Amino acid sequence: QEIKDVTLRQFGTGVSNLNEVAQKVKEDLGFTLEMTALDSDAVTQRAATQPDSFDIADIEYWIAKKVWPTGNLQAMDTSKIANYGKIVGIFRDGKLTPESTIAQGTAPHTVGFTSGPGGTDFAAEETGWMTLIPTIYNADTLGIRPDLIGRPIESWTELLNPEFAGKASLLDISSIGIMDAAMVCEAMGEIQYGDKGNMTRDEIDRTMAIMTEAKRAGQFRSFWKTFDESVNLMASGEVVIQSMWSPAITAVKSRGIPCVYQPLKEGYRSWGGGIGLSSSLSGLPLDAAYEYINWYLSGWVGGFLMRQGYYSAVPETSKAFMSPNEWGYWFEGKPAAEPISSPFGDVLAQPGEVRDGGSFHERMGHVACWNSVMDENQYMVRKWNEFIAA
Amino acid sequence: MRTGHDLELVHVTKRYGDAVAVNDVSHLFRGGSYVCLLGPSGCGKSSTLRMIAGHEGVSAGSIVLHGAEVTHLPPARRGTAMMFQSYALFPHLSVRDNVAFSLRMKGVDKPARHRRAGELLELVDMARHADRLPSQLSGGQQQRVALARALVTDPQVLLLDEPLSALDPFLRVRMRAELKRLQRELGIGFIHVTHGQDEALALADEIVLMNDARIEQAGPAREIFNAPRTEFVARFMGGHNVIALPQGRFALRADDVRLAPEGAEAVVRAVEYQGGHVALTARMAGEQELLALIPEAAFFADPKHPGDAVRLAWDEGRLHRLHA
Amino acid sequence: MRTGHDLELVHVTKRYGDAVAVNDVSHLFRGGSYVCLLGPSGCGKSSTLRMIAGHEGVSAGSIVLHGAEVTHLPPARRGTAMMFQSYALFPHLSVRDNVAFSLRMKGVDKPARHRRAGELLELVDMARHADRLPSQLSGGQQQRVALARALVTDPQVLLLDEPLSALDPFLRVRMRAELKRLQRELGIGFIHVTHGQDEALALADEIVLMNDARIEQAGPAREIFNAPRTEFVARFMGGHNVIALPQGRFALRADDVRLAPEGAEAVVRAVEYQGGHVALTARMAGEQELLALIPEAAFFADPKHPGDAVRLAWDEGRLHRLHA
Amino acid sequence: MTGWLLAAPLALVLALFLVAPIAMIAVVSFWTATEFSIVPAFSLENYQFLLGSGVTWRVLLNTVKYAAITWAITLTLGFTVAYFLAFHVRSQAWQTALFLLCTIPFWTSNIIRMISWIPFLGREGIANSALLSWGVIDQPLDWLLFSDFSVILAFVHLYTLFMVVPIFNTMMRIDRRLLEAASDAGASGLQTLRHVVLPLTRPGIMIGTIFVLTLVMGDFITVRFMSGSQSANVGRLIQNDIGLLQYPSASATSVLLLIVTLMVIGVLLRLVDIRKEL
Amino acid sequence: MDPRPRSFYVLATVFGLFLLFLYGPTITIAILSFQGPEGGLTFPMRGASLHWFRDLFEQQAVGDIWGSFGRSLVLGLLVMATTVVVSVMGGLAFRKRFRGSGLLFQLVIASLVIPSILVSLGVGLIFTQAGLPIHWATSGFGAQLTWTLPFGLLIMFAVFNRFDPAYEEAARDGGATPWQTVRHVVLPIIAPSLLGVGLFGFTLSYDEFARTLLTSGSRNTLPLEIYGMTTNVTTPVIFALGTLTTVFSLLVIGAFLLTLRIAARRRARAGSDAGRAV
Ligand SMILES: Nc1ncnc2c1ncn2[C@@H]1O[C@H](COP(=O)(O)OP(=O)(O)OP(=O)(O)O)[C@@H](O)[C@H]1O
Ligand SMILES: Nc1ncnc2c1ncn2[C@@H]1O[C@H](COP(=O)(O)OP(=O)(O)OP(=O)(O)O)[C@@H](O)[C@H]1O
Ligand SMILES: [Mg+2]
Ligand SMILES: [Mg+2]
Repeated sequence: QEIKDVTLRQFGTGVSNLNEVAQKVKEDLGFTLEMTALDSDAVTQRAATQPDSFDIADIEYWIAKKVWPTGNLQAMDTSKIANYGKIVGIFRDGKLTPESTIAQGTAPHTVGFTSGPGGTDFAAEETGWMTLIPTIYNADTLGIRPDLIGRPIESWTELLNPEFAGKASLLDISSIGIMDAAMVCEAMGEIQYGDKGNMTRDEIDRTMAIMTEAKRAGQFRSFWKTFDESVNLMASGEVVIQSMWSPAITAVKSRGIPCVYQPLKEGYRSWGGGIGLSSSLSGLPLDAAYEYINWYLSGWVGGFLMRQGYYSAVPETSKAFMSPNEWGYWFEGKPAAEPISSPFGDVLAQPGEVRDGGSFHERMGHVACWNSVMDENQYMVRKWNEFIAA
Repeated sequence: MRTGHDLELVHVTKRYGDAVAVNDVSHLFRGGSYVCLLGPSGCGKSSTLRMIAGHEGVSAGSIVLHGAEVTHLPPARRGTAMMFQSYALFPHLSVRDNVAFSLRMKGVDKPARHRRAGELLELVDMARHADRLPSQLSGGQQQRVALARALVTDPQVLLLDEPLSALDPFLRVRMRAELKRLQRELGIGFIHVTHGQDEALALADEIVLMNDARIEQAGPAREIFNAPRTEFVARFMGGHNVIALPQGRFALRADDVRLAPEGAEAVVRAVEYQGGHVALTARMAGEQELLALIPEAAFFADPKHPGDAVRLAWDEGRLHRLHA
Repeated sequence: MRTGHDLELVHVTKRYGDAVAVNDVSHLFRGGSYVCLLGPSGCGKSSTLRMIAGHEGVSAGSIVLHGAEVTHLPPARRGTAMMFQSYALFPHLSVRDNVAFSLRMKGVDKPARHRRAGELLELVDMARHADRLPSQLSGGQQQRVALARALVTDPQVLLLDEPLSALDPFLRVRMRAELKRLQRELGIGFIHVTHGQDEALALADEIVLMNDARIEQAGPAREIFNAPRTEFVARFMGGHNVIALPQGRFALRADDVRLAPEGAEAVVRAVEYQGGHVALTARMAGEQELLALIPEAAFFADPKHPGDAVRLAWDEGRLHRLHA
Repeated sequence: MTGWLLAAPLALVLALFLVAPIAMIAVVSFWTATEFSIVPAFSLENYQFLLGSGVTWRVLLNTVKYAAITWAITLTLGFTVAYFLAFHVRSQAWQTALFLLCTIPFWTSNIIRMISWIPFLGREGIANSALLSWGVIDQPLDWLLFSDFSVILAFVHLYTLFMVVPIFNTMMRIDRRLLEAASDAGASGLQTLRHVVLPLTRPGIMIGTIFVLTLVMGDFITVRFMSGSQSANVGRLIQNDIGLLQYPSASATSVLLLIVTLMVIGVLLRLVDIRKEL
Repeated sequence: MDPRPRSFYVLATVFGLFLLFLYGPTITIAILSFQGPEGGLTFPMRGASLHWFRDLFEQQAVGDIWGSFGRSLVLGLLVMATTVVVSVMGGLAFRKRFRGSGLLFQLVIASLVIPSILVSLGVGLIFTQAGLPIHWATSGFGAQLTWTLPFGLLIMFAVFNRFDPAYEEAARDGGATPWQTVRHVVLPIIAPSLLGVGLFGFTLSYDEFARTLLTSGSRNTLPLEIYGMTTNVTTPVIFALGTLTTVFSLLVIGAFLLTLRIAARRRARAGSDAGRAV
């Protein structure tokens, strides 16, 4: 049996589960990658409950916190990862630069390592056995329609500003949504959290009470659950301010609709994704999977993702797959020298424009918290459910 | 002699698309008389009746009731009432409510309309069953309820479309006597559609025999039976032979044919016992078949069987000349 | 005198749950004769026929055909064939295939079964229409096909359930003559269910009159008509009066009653013209109603109307004593 | 015996895929869950939380509200359409053609039919643009989309046919002579409708009602899409729980929904004998 | 023709509006699917092209439309065949009473009225608890049957209610065995209805969303894929897909009607009077 006969089944959210990647894998490595895209709840569900339905899970770190203890994924030997040493610090010791402070929430490095092969625990430091290989991450903030708002937006509090009643939106993924809500409540000065990534029941109750009240008052136009929903809401003018993901803003802009990824004084809420391997994977397919991971980190995918506005776990390797103009615009926060276009050919920025939020370090250095799973997760989930149903 | 409520059809035509169901029919239905509309299937009887009732538009011509043109009036304002072929009783209403239906539509209050319904149910001897649903009644009982319902509006003319066809033969004979009695007691006109000759003969003061969208012959029952104008009438009414002679075609009543030693030679084809009579079909020379209705006693004194040779005779005077 | 294929019912009973549809009936149907099962609706005629055919199980008793017990044989192995009330021709098969159906089930090859079907279609004069579908035939034509289909298995007894009821009166008379002719030509037994007395009288060698799940009287048509055993038979066959006298109840044929100057006093209630005769109903003293069948000529020489006083007379010798 | 043999496959399918799953739900509703798996331990916690939360009752009420409003509208609309087809269209060919015309959209994916309202009703959708350009309004109407209005609209759009078909079916079986008898009795069109057609159409109405109520009460995606997740019904509650892997809690809510549905339908089934009406 | 009453025009207008209401969204998306390459999900149109249809046949950014279409097609055919066979058997069984027939009938009705998501949830739970793989062809297939079988069976009830038992008696009289009776008489006579059951089974399955949601396993059926696309796709390609599925449905109905037509014509030809004097 040859490696090119191998078929690996990967699933994940639409963000990174792109068919272009599968195509390129076929070209570069010869084997077949089958992609299934789901929303993040479905992703969690499948990773946690149907280990036989996939070989590769493309999931987020906070999801890993739920999934890893089930033993559905296997630990990965970092010695087999060629570019392990070049992975940014966030995913290894949690620090972007040696002097960075670690943000609240489920920072990727806290769930990035396990004690060894077969481990279902999390290790506090690098052990040589990774739970997920980081692939993609970003810092999120509010997206706005400057043309419809017409004034500067500086704080998370604006999300609940009655000025935008019926024109605001929030994402309906409990673990992330509650963080955005917490950012808002904290900015409003209503609640002071111990750790937004690990709230107490009381904090949860108070947060949800504020949000529920806003919802009843008709603050929200809609909730969204996937990337493209948020794009559609913004692009169609249904919503002028909402929690949003950076590439989603890129997508809105690519339609010629003004949209700003608004840096806020309270900082960003950040997330990171990675690839995990099914515990049932072994032999040739496992080798293929490692080959795939090494290929993933070798730059092409990184470039592909960075040109959409995400960050690569190994930015250095991606640089080779981007023009200096692109690298400057996307990574270094420099004004574009020539028009910037997405991998799909849409023009995203004209010469002279600067990326919202500035450079990589500017952004990732202002992370206020990470997407996370709390100890009171189940309670939070129920409360969130109530909030959605309220 | 015309009484109150004559009904007149004046050059009435009914077309369905290209097909002509009733073709330029004119006829005067005398008030207070029992008229049977008789004819083979599809000849236009129901269409005629339904035009009179107002359930079918008139393509051409007009309908005049008691001197007033009613051609375009809605059914309820014509002074006619209709009794439908399979009665069309409202299945969800009790017998009483069925009968009282049109009073309810008029806004008559409950006690009054129930009283009136009760009277009519008495008339048709159904008062006992006033609380039943139609599905709990036998065919004959349903028929009476339908009658009561039609009569509750005090119509000048009652229209009946094959009112007896859903009953078994035994009941049919009984119910037709009741219909006749009722008509005489009420003194209003009945127009009754049927395709049974015996029914028409038994009931009708006047028979209107239709064929092929036209009236073939109209007149008192006895006249139709004894003096059929055309071969069609003679054949349709039954009990007649049609004989082709050099002088033309003639009708000869079957009960005028007898077995006689000196008659025409013939071979028996079929023998049918009919109670008081025996119907004997025999073939004469020239393929002419002749039906003879022979009194039982006479026949069984010397019974014949199919294949036997017989001689048939009749009085020349009983031959009745046909027009077509 | 018994010919080949006698059919005998021995204490046959049919129950549907608690209801008894056929109650301990025994009868011998002579081979080769035309028997009519007659009776009012619901008396058990169809149930009896369907037990003979094998389409209905027998609750008690047995059925013997030509000396062999067939009570529990499947329909096709009894030597009987059935013609259904509304013919039940297979709508998806052509006339030819309908007739050939049972041969096909037996595995007869196509040419052979088509040849045989062709013969039977000749017999009923339907060969021209062999390729049609049943829906493309008129009622009378369908009836003939049904007949051919039933006969294709060479049955010893043909069972017919109201074969004529779907036809209009005109056609009914024609088709019944054909049935009779065919039976005579084939020489097999026909058992024909009907609720029309005239039909039974016209066709039957023997009439079996049922009432209330039992046989009320059985015998040749003339015997049933002339010598009804019970009041029920007399009334059901029609044309009879039932008179209560101190000595008992008697049947008196209506055509034996005449208008005469010296008879019993009565008041005319109803007059029905019947073609050759007039049926006159009159009420005598003591509520006794009497039906008189008076020849047309005699009646119209001195017509009577409802309400007129008349005198009715009859020969004492014509009174026929009833048993119940 | 043969009856059982013939019915066996049906019984088997229903036993495996209906009875067992529902029983499973009932059992699981007493289990507990961790974040990613369910734990078979008896607990009333799910019900305590469910029945103790005001939201549950509000959502239940909302579910019933959607069902009731949708029912009223689909009934009125469905009855009118069926009435037109059955009694006002004269030729049978036209009847069949128009009826088919009504059923064709039914063969298109429900989800696509649903989301196709969005370009229509949005703030910058066709409806608003048209109204704006005609000068009927000077502000886009927000309540056209992501509101109870849009939810009900989508329900009506999706499910009216389920009313039309059974009602049309019963109406077609009403003997036309009954209508003539009514007009003979002097009933006006409305009186005929009220006193003859309506009572005789009742079985069809009941069957249509059963369809619409079950579909609306069990729905979860129409509410999600058309309300922009701003409203909820019980189905949404269940789906949220499922999405969050809270199967026991989802099961408990399911049991609640099942009980409510079966109660409503049970009452309706007492009023109509489905087998007889077919 | 008689003049139409005024109510006719009122009702005809209502009916026309109803049709517009039914078709409006479908037509909207049909138009939008011809957007130019720059066009978005809403009006105004930016150019007109077949771009999005072409796009549909190319690799999508996410998902696998044609794979899921293929799965839906196969699943639809499977469900269709099973539904026809099981419903006919069930229909035959229910013509006589048998032990438990009442209970089974109630189960059938329950299957019809129990909200889809409960079945989906229950089947999913059972399969995971029993350690069976969840797959569209096993759990998905079974869950869909609980929806198509009641419909199939109810249609069969309607068919057999109108089926004259005299046909079978006539067949038995002709010596047909029970199997021959079914094969040569019952099935051919009810064949057109069977086509109907099949068509119904296929479309119900092909369009089924809720019952497949938790029972399809790792591979999506078309409705699930479309559901995914509604949240994952931001281009008119989804409208192109909608238009195409509608066209596909129309083709299926067309094929069905054509089959009926041809069958009817073939029968009629067998015994036409053409060219023959009567
Ligand atoms: N609604 C209709 N549309 C088209 N043709 C019709 C319609 N009603 C009747 N006809 C045709 O008009 C002709 C006369 O029909 P009508 O019902 O008056 O006959 P009929 O004498 O009552 O027959 P039957 O004894 O069978 O009831 C027939 O050829 C029939 O086919
Ligand atoms: N399948 C059945 N189940 C229950 N009762 C039945 C069934 N078939 C017939 N009966 C009852 O048995 C009795 C006799 O019925 P049968 O059909 O033999 O009467 P019939 O003489 O043929 O009547 P008709 O002239 O109306 O056809 C009736 O009371 C009828 O209601
Ligand atoms: Mg008629
Ligand atoms: Mg009978």
